[in-house]
Amino acid sequence: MTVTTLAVLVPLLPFLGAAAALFLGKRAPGFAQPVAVLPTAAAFVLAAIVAARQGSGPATDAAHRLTPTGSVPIDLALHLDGFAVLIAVLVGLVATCVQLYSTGYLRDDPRYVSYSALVSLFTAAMFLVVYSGDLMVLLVGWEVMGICSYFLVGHYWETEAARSASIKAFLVTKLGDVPFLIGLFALATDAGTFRINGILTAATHGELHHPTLIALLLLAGVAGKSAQFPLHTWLPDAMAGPTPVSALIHAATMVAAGIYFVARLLPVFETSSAAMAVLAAMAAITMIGSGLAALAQDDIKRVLAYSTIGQLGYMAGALAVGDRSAAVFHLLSHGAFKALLFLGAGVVIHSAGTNSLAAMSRMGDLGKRIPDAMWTMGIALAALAALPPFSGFFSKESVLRAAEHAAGGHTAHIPAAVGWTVLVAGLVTAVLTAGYATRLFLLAFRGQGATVADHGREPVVMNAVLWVLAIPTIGFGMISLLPRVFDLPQWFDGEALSPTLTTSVLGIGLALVGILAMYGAWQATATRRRVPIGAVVAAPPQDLEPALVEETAIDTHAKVYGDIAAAEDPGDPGRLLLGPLHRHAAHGFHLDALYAALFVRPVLAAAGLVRFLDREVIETYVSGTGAAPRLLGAAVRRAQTGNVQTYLSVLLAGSVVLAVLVAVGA
Amino acid sequence: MHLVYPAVLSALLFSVGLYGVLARRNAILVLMSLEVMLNAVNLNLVAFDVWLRDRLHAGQALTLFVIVVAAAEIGIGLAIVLLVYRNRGTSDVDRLTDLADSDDPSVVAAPEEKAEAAA
Amino acid sequence: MSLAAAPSGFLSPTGVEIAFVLVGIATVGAALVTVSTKQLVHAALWLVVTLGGLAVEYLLLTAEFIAWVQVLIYVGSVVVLLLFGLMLTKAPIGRSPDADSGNRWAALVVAVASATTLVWVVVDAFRATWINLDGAVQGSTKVTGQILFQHWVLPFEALSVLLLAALVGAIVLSRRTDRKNGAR
Amino acid sequence: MNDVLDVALRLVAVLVVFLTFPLVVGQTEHKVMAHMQGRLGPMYAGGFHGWAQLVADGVKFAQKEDVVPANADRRIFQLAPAVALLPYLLVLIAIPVGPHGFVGQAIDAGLFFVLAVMGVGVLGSLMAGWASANKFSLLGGLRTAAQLMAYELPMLLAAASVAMAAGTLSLPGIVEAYHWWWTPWQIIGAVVFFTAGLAELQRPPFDMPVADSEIIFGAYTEYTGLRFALFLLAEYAGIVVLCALTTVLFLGGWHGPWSDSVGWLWTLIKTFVLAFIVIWLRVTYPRMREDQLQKLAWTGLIPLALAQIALTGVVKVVIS
Repeated sequence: MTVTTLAVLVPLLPFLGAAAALFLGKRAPGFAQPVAVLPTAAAFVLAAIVAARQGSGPATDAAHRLTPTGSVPIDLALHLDGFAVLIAVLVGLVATCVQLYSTGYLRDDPRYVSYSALVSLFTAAMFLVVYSGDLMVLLVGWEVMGICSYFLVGHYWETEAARSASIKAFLVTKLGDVPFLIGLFALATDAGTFRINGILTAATHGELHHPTLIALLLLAGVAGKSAQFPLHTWLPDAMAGPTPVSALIHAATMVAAGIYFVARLLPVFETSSAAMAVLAAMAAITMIGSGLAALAQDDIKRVLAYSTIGQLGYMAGALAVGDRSAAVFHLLSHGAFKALLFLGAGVVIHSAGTNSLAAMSRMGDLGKRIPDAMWTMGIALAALAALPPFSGFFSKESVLRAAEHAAGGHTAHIPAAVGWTVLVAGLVTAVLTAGYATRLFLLAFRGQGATVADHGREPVVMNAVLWVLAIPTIGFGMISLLPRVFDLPQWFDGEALSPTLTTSVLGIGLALVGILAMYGAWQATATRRRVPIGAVVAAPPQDLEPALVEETAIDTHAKVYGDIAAAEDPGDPGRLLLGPLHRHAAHGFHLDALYAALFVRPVLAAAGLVRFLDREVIETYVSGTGAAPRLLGAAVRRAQTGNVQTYLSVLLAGSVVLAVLVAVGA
Repeated sequence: MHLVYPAVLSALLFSVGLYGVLARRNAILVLMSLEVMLNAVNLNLVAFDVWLRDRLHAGQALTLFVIVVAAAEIGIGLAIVLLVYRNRGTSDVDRLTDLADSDDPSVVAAPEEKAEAAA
Repeated sequence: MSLAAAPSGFLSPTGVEIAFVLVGIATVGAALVTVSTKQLVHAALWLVVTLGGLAVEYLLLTAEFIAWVQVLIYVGSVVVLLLFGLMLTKAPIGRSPDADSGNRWAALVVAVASATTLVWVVVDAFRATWINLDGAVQGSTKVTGQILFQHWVLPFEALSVLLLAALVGAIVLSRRTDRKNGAR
Repeated sequence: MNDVLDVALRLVAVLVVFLTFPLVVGQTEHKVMAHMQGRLGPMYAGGFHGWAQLVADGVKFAQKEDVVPANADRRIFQLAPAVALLPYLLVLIAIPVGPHGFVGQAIDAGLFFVLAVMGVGVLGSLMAGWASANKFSLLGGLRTAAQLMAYELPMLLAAASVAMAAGTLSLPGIVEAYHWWWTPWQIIGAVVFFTAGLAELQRPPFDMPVADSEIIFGAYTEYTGLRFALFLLAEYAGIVVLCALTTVLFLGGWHGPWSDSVGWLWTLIKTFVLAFIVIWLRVTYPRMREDQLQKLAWTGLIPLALAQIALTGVVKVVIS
């Protein structure tokens, strides 16, 4: 089979798997799990084969025009290059892991069939986005992901949190998608094609007439999808979905789509330095803000969510300084360890029976009970904090290196100020990242206190998946620096990705500062953690399905602590470090409240006005149009006496009149 | 004989019958008036037939047919009137207004009361 | 055609004409009483006079057969049926206060208008037309029988079907009430 | 002038017949019934076997007070006997007694005329029944009307059979066309006609409308004096008319030996024989119930009459 055929099969297999799951699910429940796992796994294998065949060679293009579509043609086009095939491998890996993990995590879920089908569909859509060589086809995958994320985040639709989170995710991403769509059309109109290659050619030849406008419009969609400031607010709330969904959506696929899109169209963005500046500012604010917010979160998954936003900020920063290799490198390594972190968090929540770090910090034996999760999460958190030799270190160093390069004014089209912004923000974020990674590890696994009820053994498949993901977390960064084994820069644009001494020292030093500060704070607050707070475990200590435990935990968190994000825990080291900032950081710097004041209330008021206009004004006209014939009808109805003789009289009188008229006329 | 005499007689009879049909309240009286109208038509038919000396005597044949139809009509009509009278206790034409459109519920209810009163 | 041989003027009464007019006046008078009397049974009896008067008019027009049919069917059957109906619907002796509906003035206007129009048209059209009644009787049994069973057989048969249908219909109408009453 | 005299003479003759024959029949009835029941009947009035009994009755009726009930519809009440009686007088005009124009007035559609005018007589009973303001009278009137409507049909059909056989509606014409074998040929029609006629006259056994044990005297309950006598006269005139018609239609009228000279005698003899049968039937048969009456008409006589018409038609086609 040619590379093209294989590449076509990659998105097609999960799609067929989804269709088969929906078709077979109710009739043959025994097939549900194979149908969920096998197509995704096969797609992963095929993606790997495609990557191996494609290698670092020149990009492969294939296109098929289904039907003429008017002025701007739309093609079913494939574009395979180093970026695409590697991200596809990552997507396949994470999706396979998630599907495997889900078989254990949602083993008794009555909605498992639709869940797995949606995950498969989601995977297929992401593959489509990655492989597509045509913006319209890419958009199809983009939107399918949007709708799938809506369903998946709302999987626990019995809980209020999940319902509002799914709607919020959908609406916020759509808010970005509308400008995105307009931008796409503007772009295609300027370039005369939807094919990415054509657009890139046009961009390099300066044929785009409104580069800034297009770039900004597209950035809105990217900010929505990749959870960048100011459209990031949906992502922490989306943690109300099942943990595997968080891992899939928020680690490797959906949020990565935005970054990947900018990476693909980077020449277009580079034509507008204003857009790059905006991107840089966006990235900087996102990084620092999310780092602060992560320090204050009580829900373990929300910590991870904010860390995802922050890491995405790194990638956006790398793109802002014009280095898409670094961005995609970080995307790959981050995808692996973030998936690992989320899946590990699922194990922790199941075992602890709660998602609250404050509660976990008062459990004595959590680390011993789930050693697999503790060790793999420790590795992944180290990677997150960018400690060598884990993969996160190398990819983050490549970002910092690119920023430093731009700050030095060595990158074409990029102003030095942009480079400085990204660099400073990246370094500050490195401290914060190390801090919240340490906090998470210490609070989750180093708690002291009573033993809580066991929730049964973790399914083997879940632990196994953790270790599978631990492999790239440990090795991916190192292997990429061994040109003989795996010459990563050659797969990308050929720019060097290895860390430089300055940034390495700075990065490691700052990370250590963060770790030590957090450790000190943890020690300082140790005594306060003796005080128990709130109810801890809501789920009964049975051999329950992990997903159910999580659902209960999410549902009860707000009831117990009065807030979905934070807990009034005096023993929280983050609170000590952040001081007065903690309250604001815990609530995402009140962006939601701001949005509520800025958008939601005006919209509600406008809706009220519209309702008033509809009910009182338009309705009056409508009922008036109804009442007028009714009145007329009542008038005519008077004649309808039912007395046959009256009718006959009128009829005959008319006949006589007619006869006289005819006679006189004749 | 002048044709005007039977023609005018027929016209007058027809109008008289017309008045009866329109003005009479009792259904049987209406039927009677109807018979007067039919007879007026018959007289016209006969008169014109005689005047024209029609070889086929279409007028007289038609008159016979009209008489037969009238007999059939009176049979059916009386059966209906008697049925109405039995069901409602009245054969007044202007009180058989069930088909009248009215949103006054008392008017709608009235026929039932009548039927009960008759029963 | 008699039109050519019509030397007689508009007013040239012959014996037949005088008889016709006198009987006609009686007929119209009886008809007027029929439609205006407040005594229901009297109306039916005046109808007998009207119909009988018409029979005489037929005789004067030499339509003999039709005259006897008129007497046989109308006076002998139809009026008897009508009287029957009146008695079954409990026609009272004496004046009925509500013999006329509230529609009577409208009806009067319509009737007078139609009478005026019709008489005007008829007089205008047939002012000087003459019917020649001399010669063979035009409505004798022989003539009527011949035309009826030679030229008009098909309509005649169709009419018999109509009569049968009316018969069946009347029986069905009457029986249904009986069954309903029986069910009660 | 001769014509006028001729017409006047004929009418006077008819009137005489109308005034005398019913009395003769009535007297006969008195005597025949009495003898059939083993008694003598009237014996005193007039001397010989009470021959003037009915004259005496008439005088008695004329002397009586003419009572009209208070609630009755006066005019109709008074008019009813005349309406009941007059049609028979008119019918008598059209009945041929002997050959060569020995008839009141030869009418082209004589048969039709006779039947049509006889049908009017029912109006008298209805008027009497309704106008008396008496529920027995009303019931009697209704019964009369129902009975007449029912028996009119077989009567007409039977008469139509004869008219078919003769090929004419004229009564003298029918008698002219008579052959002796018509009587067996039309015997069914004759029986139907005669029976239906009896029923129309409300003679026993068809006297349900005046059934005295149920509704006193039906439509005539309230009548007294001369008006009551007129009703009685109408009944006997009806007997004469019916018997004469049956004679003319089915029994060959004046046909018989020496018919050219004594044809009228034959007619009278046949009529009186039939009248005797009418009286005989009254004494012999019990009264029929109302439903039996209707059933006899609709399920007995009408099918028979139809069968007779079919037979007539078949024979007519065969011999022509």
